[in-house]
Amino acid sequence: MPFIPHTESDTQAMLRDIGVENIEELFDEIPSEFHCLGLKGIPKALTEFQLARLMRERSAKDQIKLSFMGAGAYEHHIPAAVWEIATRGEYYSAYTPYQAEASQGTLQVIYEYQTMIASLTGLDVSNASLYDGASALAEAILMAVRINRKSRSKRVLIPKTVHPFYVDVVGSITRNQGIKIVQLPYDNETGQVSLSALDAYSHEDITAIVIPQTNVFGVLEEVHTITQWAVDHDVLAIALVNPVALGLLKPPGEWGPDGVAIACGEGQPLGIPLSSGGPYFGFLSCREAFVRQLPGRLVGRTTDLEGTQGFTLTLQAREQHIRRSRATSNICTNQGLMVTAATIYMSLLGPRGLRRVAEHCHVKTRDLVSVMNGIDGVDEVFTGKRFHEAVLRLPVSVEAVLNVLSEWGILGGVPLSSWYPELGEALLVCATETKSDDDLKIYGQALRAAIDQVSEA
Amino acid sequence: MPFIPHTESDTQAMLRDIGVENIEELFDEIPSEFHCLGLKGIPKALTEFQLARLMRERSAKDQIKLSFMGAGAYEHHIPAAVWEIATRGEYYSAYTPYQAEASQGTLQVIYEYQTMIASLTGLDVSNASLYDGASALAEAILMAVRINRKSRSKRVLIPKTVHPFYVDVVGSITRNQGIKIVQLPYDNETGQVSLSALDAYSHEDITAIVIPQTNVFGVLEEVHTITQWAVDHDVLAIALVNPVALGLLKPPGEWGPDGVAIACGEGQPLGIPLSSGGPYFGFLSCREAFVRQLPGRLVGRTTDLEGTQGFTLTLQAREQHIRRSRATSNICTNQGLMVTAATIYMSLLGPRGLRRVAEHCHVKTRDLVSVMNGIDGVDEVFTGKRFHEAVLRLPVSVEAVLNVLSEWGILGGVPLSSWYPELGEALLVCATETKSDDDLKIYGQALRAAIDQVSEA
Amino acid sequence: MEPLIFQLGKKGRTAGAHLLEGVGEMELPNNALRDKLPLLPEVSELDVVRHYTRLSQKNFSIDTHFYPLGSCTMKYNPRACNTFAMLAGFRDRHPLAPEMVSQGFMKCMFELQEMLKAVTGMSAVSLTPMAGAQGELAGVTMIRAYHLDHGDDTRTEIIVPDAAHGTNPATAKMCGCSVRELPTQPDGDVDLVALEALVGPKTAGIMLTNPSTLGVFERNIKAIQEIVHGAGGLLYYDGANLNAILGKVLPGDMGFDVIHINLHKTFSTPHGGGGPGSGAVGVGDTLKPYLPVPFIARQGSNYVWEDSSVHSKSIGRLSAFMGNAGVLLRAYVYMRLLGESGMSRVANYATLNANYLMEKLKSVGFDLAFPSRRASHEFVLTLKRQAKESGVTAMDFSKALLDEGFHAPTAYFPLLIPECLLIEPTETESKETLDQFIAAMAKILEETQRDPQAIKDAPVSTPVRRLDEVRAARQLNVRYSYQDHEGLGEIEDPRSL
Amino acid sequence: MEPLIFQLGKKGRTAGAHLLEGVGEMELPNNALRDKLPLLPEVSELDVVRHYTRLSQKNFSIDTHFYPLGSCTMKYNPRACNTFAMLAGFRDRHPLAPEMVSQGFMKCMFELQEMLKAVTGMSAVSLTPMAGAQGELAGVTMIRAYHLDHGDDTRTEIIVPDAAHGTNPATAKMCGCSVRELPTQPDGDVDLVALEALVGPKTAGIMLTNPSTLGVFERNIKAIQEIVHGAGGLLYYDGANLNAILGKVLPGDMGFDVIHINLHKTFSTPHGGGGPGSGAVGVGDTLKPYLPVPFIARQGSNYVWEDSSVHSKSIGRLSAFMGNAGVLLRAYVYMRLLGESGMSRVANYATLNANYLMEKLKSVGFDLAFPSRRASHEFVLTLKRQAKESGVTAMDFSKALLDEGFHAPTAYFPLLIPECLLIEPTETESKETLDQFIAAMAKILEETQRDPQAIKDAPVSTPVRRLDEVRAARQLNVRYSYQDHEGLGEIEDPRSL
Ligand SMILES: Cc1ncc(COP(=O)(O)O)c(C=O)c1O
Ligand SMILES: Cc1ncc(COP(=O)(O)O)c(C=O)c1O
Repeated sequence: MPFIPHTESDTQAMLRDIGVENIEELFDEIPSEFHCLGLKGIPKALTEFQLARLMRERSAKDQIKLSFMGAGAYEHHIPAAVWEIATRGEYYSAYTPYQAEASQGTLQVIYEYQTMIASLTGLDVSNASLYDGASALAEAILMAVRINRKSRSKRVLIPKTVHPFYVDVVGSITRNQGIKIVQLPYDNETGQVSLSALDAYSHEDITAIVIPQTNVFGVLEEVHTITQWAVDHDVLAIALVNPVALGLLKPPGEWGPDGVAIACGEGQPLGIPLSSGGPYFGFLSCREAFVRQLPGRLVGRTTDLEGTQGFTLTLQAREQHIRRSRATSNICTNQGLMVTAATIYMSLLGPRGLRRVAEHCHVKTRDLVSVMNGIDGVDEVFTGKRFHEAVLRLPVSVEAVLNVLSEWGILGGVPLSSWYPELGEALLVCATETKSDDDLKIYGQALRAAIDQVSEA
Repeated sequence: MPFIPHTESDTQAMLRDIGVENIEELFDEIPSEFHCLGLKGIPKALTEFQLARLMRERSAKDQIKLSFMGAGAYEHHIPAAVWEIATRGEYYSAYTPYQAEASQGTLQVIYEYQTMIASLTGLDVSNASLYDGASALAEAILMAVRINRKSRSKRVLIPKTVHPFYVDVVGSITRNQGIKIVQLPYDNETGQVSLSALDAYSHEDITAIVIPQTNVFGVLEEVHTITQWAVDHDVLAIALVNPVALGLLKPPGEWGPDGVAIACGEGQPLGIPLSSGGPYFGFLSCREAFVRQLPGRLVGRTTDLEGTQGFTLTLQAREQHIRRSRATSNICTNQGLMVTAATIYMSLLGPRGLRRVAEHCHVKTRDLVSVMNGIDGVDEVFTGKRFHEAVLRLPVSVEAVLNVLSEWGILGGVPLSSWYPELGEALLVCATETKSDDDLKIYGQALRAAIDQVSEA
Repeated sequence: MEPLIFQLGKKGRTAGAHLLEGVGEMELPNNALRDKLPLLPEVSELDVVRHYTRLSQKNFSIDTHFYPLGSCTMKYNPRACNTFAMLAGFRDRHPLAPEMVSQGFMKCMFELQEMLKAVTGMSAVSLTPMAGAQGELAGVTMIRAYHLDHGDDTRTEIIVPDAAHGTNPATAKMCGCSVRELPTQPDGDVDLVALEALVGPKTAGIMLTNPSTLGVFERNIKAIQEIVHGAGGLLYYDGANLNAILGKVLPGDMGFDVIHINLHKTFSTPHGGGGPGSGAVGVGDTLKPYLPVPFIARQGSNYVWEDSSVHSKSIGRLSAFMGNAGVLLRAYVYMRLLGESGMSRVANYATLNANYLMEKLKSVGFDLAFPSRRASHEFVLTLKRQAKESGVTAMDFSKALLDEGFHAPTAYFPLLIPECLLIEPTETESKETLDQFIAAMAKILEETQRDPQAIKDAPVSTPVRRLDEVRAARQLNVRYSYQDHEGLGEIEDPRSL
Repeated sequence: MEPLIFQLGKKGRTAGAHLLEGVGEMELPNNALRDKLPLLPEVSELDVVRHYTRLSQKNFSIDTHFYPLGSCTMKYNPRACNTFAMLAGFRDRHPLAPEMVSQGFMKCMFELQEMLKAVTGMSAVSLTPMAGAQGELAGVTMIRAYHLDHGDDTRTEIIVPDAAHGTNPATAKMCGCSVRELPTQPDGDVDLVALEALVGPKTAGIMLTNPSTLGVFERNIKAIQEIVHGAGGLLYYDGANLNAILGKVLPGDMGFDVIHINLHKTFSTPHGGGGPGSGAVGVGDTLKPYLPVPFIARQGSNYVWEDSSVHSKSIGRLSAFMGNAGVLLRAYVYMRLLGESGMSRVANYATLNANYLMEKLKSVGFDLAFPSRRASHEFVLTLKRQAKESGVTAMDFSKALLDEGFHAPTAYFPLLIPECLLIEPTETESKETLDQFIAAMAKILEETQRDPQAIKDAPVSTPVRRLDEVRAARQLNVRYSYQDHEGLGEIEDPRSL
């Protein structure tokens, strides 16, 4: 029996001690009408070996050679040590550190993580993680609404330059609490939030505004201006940031006159594999004043009864297991293991290493764009400064081109037609530090050939 | 600086404390004529990321789909837990347990390993590993010569059915100690040691005989008869065995009237990846009476000063670091990590699991041979019972056929022409539990096609 | 004491194998750039490896200790699940990769959807929720969507038993509902009379776990279902306890309209020191149109994504992509390793272990919260008597267990049982381990009489003694301050790295 | 105390995910089959994972502790080396796979041969020896083959300094040579006058480490070389200490004819709790024809194997295939991560750390074996004075260090220095760690005066206290006896599994 240690004699001895004849008897409180007879749809058990073969075959099918996809999930080099350590049984198979004395390992890791996130975002306090970037944004908005009690509208400005899937998630999660999302248009030329559109809301009751850096097009926003606007109009500013970019870019805690109130984002770039979209982790940090509105776990440093330093979950009274329906959120299980990996990643990279990664991302994308600019009919759509993504316009169908490319083992980028039909045949490309100059050249040649092939067809 | 933690200020402070100006001064006892200037032939450093790409590309080149190669290195399923645990830093990055109190983990693992090997081989005592199967055989022969003092010839019978590379290794290692290897021919029909050839040595001074089970052709030898012969003629019997086969086959400790004196073999089938031939490990076990002639490390159970059970290296006086030129061997570093993996492997499989693996190996090879028998011109060469390898004769050039197959991603087996030219176009094939019935069919079809292609060319 | 990683650092130290070359000038506006480097550790690779290896050793975990944390199903996490989910093709797959190069992954996910339908008796499944609580959110959001879709905007009350997990009321609240608490009877079943009184035209639905978090099977489930459905409400099944009835009872058969499944419990994906989890949801026909997107459908021999463009009534997305895909892969592997017969075997042995432990603990002198009931896969002890007699609380007991080499059970939950321990052994623990646990419990019990102070002083063998939680909350210290550590974090001009 | 894995077992328990189905009848003769199953553990997968995880935690290791084991070069083992060597294409490559599907691996090995030539100054390299000792065997066997090939069968004496590692004399003996011991002078260099007297027509060669195992560079290497070569002998370089001179001095330039390299030391492949290692050998032109096979050559853009069929004078094979290929891959990765500049940096910082530690330990009161000398990458302390004054021996010191959280240095080696500790910090340890070690050493030293018994009672913090080695040897117990454990190993008929 896979994973069950009982021998026949164990089972018999245990039944005897319980005082029943057989295991079925233990289920005798279940009304008999509900007893189920077999499970159709579950195949026969496989041995680990059989499954190894199956999974190897399937994963081999999905293996690609070269990818230029980003749009919220980024390919980075993950140092070998990260997962060799994070998957140690003591991290991997533990749970939330409810018994602090038996969980100092995990607790100290989280405390270190909180410090690193606070430092990256330039704010005071970070929680111990949320599910992913999109749900972290939803929680940040709920938090902002709780904080900004001056405002009664529950209206939140979210630029159209925020990833559309994020906006969708925010909607799903916040809709039933009467929060209204107002989408701000972007400037067709720069790809940034339209500041004139923003001005239009200067005299309305707005609870919060989301400021993406960089935005879904890879473009840097005028974060100082927008943050200043928010301060001027008693709007709570929420930064939505890429943590690798923060190795290079000004942290949200320093935007505008004295920083945003809340920052959040997707932690995946910090050492988490792409893995089809998850598990990733959402990070969330804020000014100290708002810590009691923070959702999720929080680890604090304290001392034991002998005065030794130790760590424990703290401010649990905000959480569902204590405050129940009045909790700051319903979150319970979070993304602990990912936090462990990210903490190891940030430690290995250090401030210099992370900055260099960010610089390489920026430069590789710049170089990619210049390769692409050399192709007839291919143009960059926006003029705004970018970090590590860019929007290209193709002279032929993006979908057709991507199909051709993927037959050659290249994932050419993310098509924007369903999200931003107004942009025409637009393609979002991304090059991180993982791309060599040769890769850029190969992609350039492949794109040229694919365009030719499509236009000939 | 990869892996060097010194900051510039550390270095300066340390130099100051030592009392030198710079690091170069620390090398001032080296005669200046020998100082080398640069190292030609060492490329520039790569970052871990750059190397990751390089190694991925190179390893991808060597990836094959389906292999039927054996001949001393066997493909088996390795449970995921084996290497996830064996590569834990505490095992991976420790050294020989010289400080027993700080190495109880490794020591207990080895003690458990020794127990398992003793049990598999049916003998009393196992050492803590040697380098590989071939060098273990060489050490077993040296040991036999030390033990069998009645014999003065130092002549050792090694059947031609022992892997030729093993015979080569035995020669390289024992040659300078005056040991003479006599090769026994095999029976052309059965593929077993020729018993009549053996009889010819009945009246000569022979120190030891090596009995392979199974032999290089995959054939089971008449181990009882040969062991009996050895007993009858004061020849020390050394078993050379496959440890997975021992899940099914009679252990050497039970061969003949009361077992062989020494058993050895290649441990790779016990959870060690093929890995181009190493690291594997050699195992070596013997009767208790001979323990003082055993080469290599040995772990014993004892108690500490409070009476608690503990483990420590023992009988170290046999070893080179104590006895120096009079040691039983020069071995120092052995294959500890492989032993850890094999111990975990054997624990996960257990007596039943290991037996089932052996049964599957046997049955799959049987089935493979019957598929192959269905191909025109393909025949099995020997009639002896086999375990999980068989020798086939092809109607065309084996080399040419293997080339064609490998272009199709199939490694068809090991050609025997350079080892046993007398067998003609002979191919040694192996099917372990990793092969499905479909694999056998695919190989059958491929072989048929390859033979056709070669005969047409 | 292991220092903080920051304290190991020194200005200028790096793990050089990860430091890429400089890139020269970049054309970015100065005011968009940092003018100080972030305060990340400046350490060597060995520092990192040694620090996090040593820290790991300070954790109890399934791989090192028996971990009978009730409601959490801390069973063995097969290593193969991790190995296979981390195969390069899966690990490196971009979430938006085109379907034509994703069929391997999508086939696994489709089959997982089908298997989850089979074990829940539901008619459709969405894998996207990222933990149990998000599954609850999905479920209650669907319930609300359903009522609204049927023109009923008054149904905003969710009924929750007093024994329920905190996520249930918190979720109801997040979905804009008010919570009506349903009392429990002394026998552990819910109070049907009270339920009758609670339901009405405002009832959106009820959230139930069955077996409940009290470790007993709710015998009146049929009546409950009839009352709630009769009143126009829907039934939500909190699947955290599915391990107890896997392959024995289908929530769908019991009349539930929606369920979330804690894959990190029943299907043994690792809890990871706090996550990740997965809270896949299943629904009956009623709620099918509202399922969160995306999910995977089959078209001929191909697997395709479906999202709101097809499912216009969907409550939408809950995660940027499709949830915790890697966790889902692990659950998939686990389910395939168990197969059909393995499913009910899980429930059988989880239940056997729990009842054995319950009987034995009773026989050595512990009080059961529901002495007349069978245990499900877990059960509740109450130490009320001990607390009264010797002042030794459930907390003290928990800490003393750590010294015996066992992780403590869940303490003080469910809230309605004073000084309680919720104990869940799971099916992967052997009789020998249970017997050792029983012996340890008996020993502590005996000590509460002989030397209660010793128990109150526990733990003594852990890396730290009992921690000052009040101080943690009052003198809030949730990050390292670089002022503690001279010289670090003082890299002035990042442009001159 | 962690029980033995066998003690966790119980008749009939299995890790079911690894139990294949029965196969039915097989046609094998009964007398070839077991009639009892082997006594392997009968345990669950969780038993195995928990047991070996817990056992691992009882080890000191580089990843958890400073491990200044002299002569063993316990430096950080980069994790990337393991990860890349275990890539599927490498991990699953059969040793006899055809060249056309092995070019990825063979290119790495060819480049490794070239890099090892570069760092040794030799003209050819064979990667096949599986540890240092086997490299020595290869080297001395080549020396003998050379003399025999030149018609000289009288050269059967190998000169070995008294400070040499035990493998040197043991190897000489295995190669059928007799050992002539060469004394050391008080300053740590060998005695040239004695050497002159030792050499003669029977001299096959000399085995030297430089820097020697005394932690000093042999300054008279030129004279030694001239004496030995002058007498017709050859020079063998024991490369165990290459870390000290990597990129600073080439053994080939010093006149050595053959060298083995401990890749598990200088090139940081893991020691694995006792192995595996690799003892690749390099030779000058003289010995090139005798190199052990196989090795890799380049033909155009292809890599090919060469063996005895081409190299007829080769001493032959030393391993069934090509040695510890996976270890070689790890060394290859490490060398590429370091690159040219990294090589001499290793020697620089290993030497800096050793000299710093030596100076500091001297200044806190320890006696150096060679106070007038520079340390190489290691150095020798002698506790002769302490042993005399307080009875505290090098062994006691070693055990006390364990309580301070440090692995002990090598003790009682080299044999000629009484009560010695051979300390090798390696370049990957930080100044902070060295300072902590110095503080611990000073603390113990101070305690030898205050309370010597406390030191003699150490260790107290390890899983066991000092072990009874005499009992271990006298009452030899080297395997578990199933008589200790009722019921196990009693499966009578394996055919009825
Ligand atoms: C009964 C019950 N319901 C819901 C949850 C919430 O699940 P999760 O922690 O995955 O969000 C839990 C787990 O903690 C639980 O035990
Ligand atoms: C100086 C010296 N020579 C030779 C050896 C033998 O190397 P190995 O242990 O790899 O056989 C060692 C290592 O233990 C050593 O320190």
